[in-house]
Amino acid sequence: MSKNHTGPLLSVNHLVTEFETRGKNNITVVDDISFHVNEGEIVAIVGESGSGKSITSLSIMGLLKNGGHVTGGAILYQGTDLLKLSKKERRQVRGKEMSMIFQEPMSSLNPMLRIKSQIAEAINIHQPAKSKKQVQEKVIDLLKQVEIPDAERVANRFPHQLSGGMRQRVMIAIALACEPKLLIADEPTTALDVTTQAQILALIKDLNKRRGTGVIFITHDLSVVADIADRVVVMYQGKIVEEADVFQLFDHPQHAYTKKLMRAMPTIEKKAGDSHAN
Amino acid sequence: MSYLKRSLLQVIPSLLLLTVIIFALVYVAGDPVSSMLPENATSEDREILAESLGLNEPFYVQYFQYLRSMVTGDFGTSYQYQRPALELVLERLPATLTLSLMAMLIAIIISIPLGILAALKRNTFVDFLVSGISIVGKAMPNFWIGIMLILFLAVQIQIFPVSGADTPAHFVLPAFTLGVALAAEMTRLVRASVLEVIEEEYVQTARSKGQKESIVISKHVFLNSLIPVVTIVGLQFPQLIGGAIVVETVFAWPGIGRLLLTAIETSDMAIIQTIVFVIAIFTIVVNLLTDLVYRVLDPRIKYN
Amino acid sequence: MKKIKVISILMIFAIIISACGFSDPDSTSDKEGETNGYELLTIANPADITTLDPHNNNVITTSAVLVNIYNRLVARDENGEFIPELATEWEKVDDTTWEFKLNPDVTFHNGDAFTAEDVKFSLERVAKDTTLQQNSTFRQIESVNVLDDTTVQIITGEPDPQLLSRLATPAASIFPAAHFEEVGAEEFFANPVGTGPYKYSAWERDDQVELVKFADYFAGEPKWETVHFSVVPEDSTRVSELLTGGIDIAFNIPTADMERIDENDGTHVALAPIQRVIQLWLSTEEGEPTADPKVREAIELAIDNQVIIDEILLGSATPTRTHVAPGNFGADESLYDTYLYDPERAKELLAEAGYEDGVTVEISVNNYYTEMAEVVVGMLAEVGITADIELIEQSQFANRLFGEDLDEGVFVGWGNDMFDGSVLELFKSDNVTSYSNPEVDALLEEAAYNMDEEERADQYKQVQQILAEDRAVVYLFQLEGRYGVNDRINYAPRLDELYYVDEITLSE
Amino acid sequence: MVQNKILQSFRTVRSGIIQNSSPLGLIGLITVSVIIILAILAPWIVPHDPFKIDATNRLIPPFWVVDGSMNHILGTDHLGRDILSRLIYGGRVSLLVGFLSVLIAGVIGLFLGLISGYFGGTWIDQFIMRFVDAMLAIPTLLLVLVAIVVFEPGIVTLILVIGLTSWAQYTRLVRGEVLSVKEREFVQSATTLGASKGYIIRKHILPNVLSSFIVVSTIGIATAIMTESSLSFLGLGIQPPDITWGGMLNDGRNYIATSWWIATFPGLAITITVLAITFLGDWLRDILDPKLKKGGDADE
Amino acid sequence: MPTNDVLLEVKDLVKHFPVAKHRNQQEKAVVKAVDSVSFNVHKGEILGIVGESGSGKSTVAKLVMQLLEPDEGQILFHGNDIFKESRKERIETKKQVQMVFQDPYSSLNPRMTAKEIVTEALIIHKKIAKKEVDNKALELLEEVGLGKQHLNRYPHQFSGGQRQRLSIARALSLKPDLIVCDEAVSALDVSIQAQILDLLKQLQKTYGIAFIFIAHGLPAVKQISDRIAIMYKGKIVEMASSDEIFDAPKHTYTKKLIDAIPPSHPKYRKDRMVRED
Repeated sequence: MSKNHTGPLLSVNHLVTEFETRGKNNITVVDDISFHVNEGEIVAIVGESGSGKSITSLSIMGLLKNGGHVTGGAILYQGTDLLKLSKKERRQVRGKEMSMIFQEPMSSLNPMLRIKSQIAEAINIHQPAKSKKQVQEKVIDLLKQVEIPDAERVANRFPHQLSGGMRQRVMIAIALACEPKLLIADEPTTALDVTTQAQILALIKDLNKRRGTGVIFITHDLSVVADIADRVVVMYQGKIVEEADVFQLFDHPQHAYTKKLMRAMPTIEKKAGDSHAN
Repeated sequence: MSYLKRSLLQVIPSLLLLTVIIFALVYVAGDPVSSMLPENATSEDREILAESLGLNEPFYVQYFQYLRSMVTGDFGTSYQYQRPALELVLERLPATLTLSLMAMLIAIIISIPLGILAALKRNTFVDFLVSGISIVGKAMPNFWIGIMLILFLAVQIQIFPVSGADTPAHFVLPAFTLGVALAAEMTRLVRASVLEVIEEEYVQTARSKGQKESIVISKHVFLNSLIPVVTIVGLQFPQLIGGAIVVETVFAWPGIGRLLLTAIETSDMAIIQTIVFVIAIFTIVVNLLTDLVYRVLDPRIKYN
Repeated sequence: MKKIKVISILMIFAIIISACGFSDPDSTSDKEGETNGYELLTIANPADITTLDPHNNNVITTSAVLVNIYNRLVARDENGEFIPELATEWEKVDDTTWEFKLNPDVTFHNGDAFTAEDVKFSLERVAKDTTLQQNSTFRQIESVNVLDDTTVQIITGEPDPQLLSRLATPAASIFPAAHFEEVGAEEFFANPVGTGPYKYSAWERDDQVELVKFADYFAGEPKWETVHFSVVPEDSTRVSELLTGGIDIAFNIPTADMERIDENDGTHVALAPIQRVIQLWLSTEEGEPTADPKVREAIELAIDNQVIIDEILLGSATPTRTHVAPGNFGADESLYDTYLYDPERAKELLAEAGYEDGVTVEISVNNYYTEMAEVVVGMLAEVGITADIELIEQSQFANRLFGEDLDEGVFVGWGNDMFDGSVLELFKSDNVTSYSNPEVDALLEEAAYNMDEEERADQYKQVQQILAEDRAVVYLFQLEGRYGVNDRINYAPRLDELYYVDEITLSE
Repeated sequence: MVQNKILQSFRTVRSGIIQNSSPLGLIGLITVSVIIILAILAPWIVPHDPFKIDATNRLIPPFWVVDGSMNHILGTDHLGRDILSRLIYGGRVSLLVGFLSVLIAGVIGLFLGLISGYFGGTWIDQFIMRFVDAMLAIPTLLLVLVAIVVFEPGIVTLILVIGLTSWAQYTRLVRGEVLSVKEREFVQSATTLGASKGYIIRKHILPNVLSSFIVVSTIGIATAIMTESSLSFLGLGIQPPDITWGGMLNDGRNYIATSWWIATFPGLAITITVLAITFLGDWLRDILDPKLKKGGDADE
Repeated sequence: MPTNDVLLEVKDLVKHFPVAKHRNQQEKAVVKAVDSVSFNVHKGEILGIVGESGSGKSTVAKLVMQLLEPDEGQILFHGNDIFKESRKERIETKKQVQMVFQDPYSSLNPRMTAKEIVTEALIIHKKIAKKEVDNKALELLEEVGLGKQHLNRYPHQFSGGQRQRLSIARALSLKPDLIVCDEAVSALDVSIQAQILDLLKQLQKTYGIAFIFIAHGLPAVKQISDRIAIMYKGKIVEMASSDEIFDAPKHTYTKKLIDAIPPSHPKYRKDRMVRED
């Protein structure tokens, strides 16, 4: 990965992902999509369940399972096509250059291991030279960065002893352990309460701003998009149907599906009297 | 601690029910007198002996006598051996337990790597082979396996001794024979369990950290998939002891199973009752232990 | 991935290799440092001994072991003739009094000297204690009088022509009186003491009994240092042990393996007649089909004894029409080594009895003899007799027999440890068989107390003739004991199925 | 209505066969069917009288071995009986023991399990579970052994004894399933509809418990066949002249080294049957799962 | 509103659940799931109950549905205390109060077809002859926007939204006066949520059915409810008309909830100013 690369952080070109089914034709889940993420940018991928948005993120991470394969296109990270890397090189990209958080904070942490060892693992993989003490300090530091109060105590706990919101913070801490340039968040707030969701969104925004981490944010909820995204990619049945700046999208939705989504949004703001309206 | 107390309390009614079951069975099995007397004894002799053994009392009286003496550690005297039944049983228990534990060890050593291998290579030839072997292993009667092993490994190539219980080498064939079915069962279980765990999101999390696949498996999949396996091992223990009855006969292993068979052949009530009871207690202890292991293994339970 | 695979393969190899490392330690270690080959003799039986108390035992395989620890006043040689053991000579003083001179130079394993008191103690114990299984055999003995240290008189209640036979059974073993009374029965049988050639060393139950040489044995120093009677219940396992040299003698080998053992390098089969006669008892009770003598005769004629002997037993039996085989007192040799077979006549007899269309009999079978019984069933079927058999576990058999809970036919192998025609008392009225014949009753009653040997023998011969005619029992054959033997030793099996270890020698 | 149900389940099975054509499941089904058909037709198709003892024709090897003959395709046993004929007959008893004992154990287990699960936590549940614990604390083979001494060994005894001693595992399984199904919202939803306890058990709980129950039952059949053979080995199994595979295997144990065919064929028969039943069980679980039924994907 | 309009009256409802005793705790610990809750539901009204996980809102629903018995307090339906009714009366009440559950995947018996599911209540209460089943089922399915082709399908063959429609059809079958929707749209995609909310609103209008609509977020509730109750730690902290809640929230928790709602347009972002610097 060249250090002085100038293009977008990640660009996905004509990506096709298919799943094998026994005896039948392969199912194309992601069908020739292209988009990019610039450094420090938050790109939201919006779509309903089954639209292929999660598979896109797994394709980028190289974490496809159950017979899923990228069968076409390229995924350029800082100009390097990830699909051309060896398994080992690909692995070294994960966690260090890009990392991921998942929808279910309940199941995305190993129930058998303490929080600190799960975070430490992420550090040790890519920075094996660090001493135990350094790692320990880094763990606490990360927990503090994701605004976990009483970080020392939480570090010694097991996942089931934490609330959903706390777990998602821990996941974010893990994802940030090696200070990746790209964070992929797959519906990270869907399973959370509203107030917790607001906190997690604020946290992601804050990290994006402070550290310049590029974010791909996957969601089905346009109001979350409205809150967080710089740019929006709308997916429908495996294809990208619309891509636009977030303001442009909300002001002038183009595609029928986008419009339908827009209509379905519950609104609470009153049109009149809004101080930000312009 | 309160958990342990609660479990122990739950055991008591089970044990009581157990004594009723055992006693009822053996009571119906009835007349031990004939086997105690010589071939040409008279019917008066029989009557006198029955009287002296309290065999003419009604069922419930005999049951309470049985229960009372059991509480005091007296499990009755074997007619055949003229010795306290408990003593006889405890004498043999180590042989059977060692054999069962070795069998379990062999089953674990075989099944865990094979199960993981099959799961990781799901739907490949390796998986098919492992699953096939394990199903066949469970479908073969164990005495048949035992006799075959003796014929091939002990008589033909002579790498193991035929029977007896003198040296570690003597353990191999009987423990393997006894462990085959369990190994087969566990292999399937480990495979299924690994397949399930491997689908968990935290495994994806580990991969997304950039962790090596081998470490993902050993650190995140292995331990988590072990939990259901531990439970099954505990549940399988009594069946293992049941299998030992057959295996001990094939391999001339001086354990509890042989004692039981002799006792059954001679209607030696005291021994039968004691064996069933001791095995039941052992099973219960093993189940408690697996429960504890399970609790130690799984922090979700430990810290709640 | 790769690592996991490697580890799992390594694990499997580790088991196999570690196992091989242990393998066969005793077969190698035993051979080394060997001086004369008499270090260890291993005899494998299908069942463990049940007790170390010969007075309280009625199992032949237990006696077979115990005879090496204890002695009796008299014994039998391999042909069944009386020979002195602890007694040097004996005489009948009158019909109820016998006097025995004892060997003065005998010591027990614990060093106690053997005296007349020991004889009195031991014989009175078995004669008086009704809880002992052998008590009924010795109830004839009223008292044992000590005349001096080396002379005893045994007083019987009635004249007892069989006293010597009784005293020659292993159940008449002599214990050291003083030691026994000092430690009590329980402790005594935990560490039994006798005068025999081998001392008790250990009994690991269901595994083996270990005996060691008693150097001060009165009849000269025994040959073997250590003797193991090991227990291998499974026939095929026992044969496998023999073939691999794990044991020297395997008792009761399956006929199927006889050829294998003979052909195997280093083992052979030793056969010898034993006292056991296979027989089929037929109920004569009113109402049963077998109450009709014609049916009973048909059954005898339907069975081809020789075919069973040739095909199933591979020749290891002799057909007989009597239980009292040659070598036993009162044997009628005209009924021995012969059998009747005439299926055509059998069919005729059945027709005469009104069973042209067949008849069904129920037979209880001691499961020890399942195979033979099934062949008999097949033969009976040929002439139109349907035999429903019920297999009864060997050890349950006696219970059921004495509980009179058996079918009209009983298929059984019966021994004769007294070597006497008195075994025929089975057919006295009110015994376990349903047969009742006043003539037989009278003959047996007289013979039981008849001190005139010739007359007594004649009475038994008459009984045998009547039984052969009445066919309340159809005798099939006298079995031979089948022993698998390691070529390194000479072993001649005995009629009484006992192991006299000192008779077993190394072959040259 | 009943007819409809039958038709419907037939359709279910048929569509299962077609759509989830797991080859192993199909092999299992075919094998088990063949064995059952052979067992039913045994008297008409056996080449020889399986009970006919002929001491002069004993130990004839299978036809492809030297000295073998086409007359006895799989040879004869130690009493000169035709092994093929006995195998076919033996299947009758072995399957009968397997099916009936599991039927008994299953009915008891299902009944107690439903009660125990539905009344989870009450004294009834407690009592049943303590009873189950007691039963499960003794190895089944040991229980059967003790029980078989009480009653004379025979087909009926064996079926009863295996049935009456192996219900506990079903109770435990069913109870666990009931407890989990009971927590599902559709059961609560039925309660809110005003449905009675009996209706809920019958209509909502039972059908959802049944599939894992059936799978475990098929394994139970296999286990029962194995138990029978173990008992035969110990001399306490079904008595001659009744033929069982376990009994045949046992007959041949002394001949394994010299006349291997006597024990090998019944051994194979047991292994194949148990295998086939296992495959069948796995496959049944699949087709009984409505999630795997096809027809109309979700559309919206 | 006049009191005779009151359909359901909940008075001082209390429900505690015991929790496992901690080592050094003497007293029995309890979770006060519902702690003295009172509210009314008027005929034909939609009452929204909002609270985060653990606020006790689902327990309230279960109490109303008689799936749980209260520790204290009363629930009056049509003026009758439902926990003091006879067996028969209770069954009558049950018919008039129906429920739609949160999880569209576990609230339908996987082994029953759509037809069986929606007509089940009618069959239980013997309100229907066997030959009418098909017609009635179709009628109900059409009511919720499903069609003939769905009659014989199993739940797994439906999408989440369709399943929730099925649940609603089932609830409708007995023509109830009140339907309790426990997080009925939370698990659905946003666009589907809107459709289901529309359906409920329409049913309210057509049949005058009252709803208790439980949700963990305000947006969904706002769209549909006449009045909204905010629950926090087992208590109702604020209850008012939908507009009042949003315009003039009184309780700090209510304010926090409103504050947490993501914007409907990026221009309403709270940090927009900061970002543009």
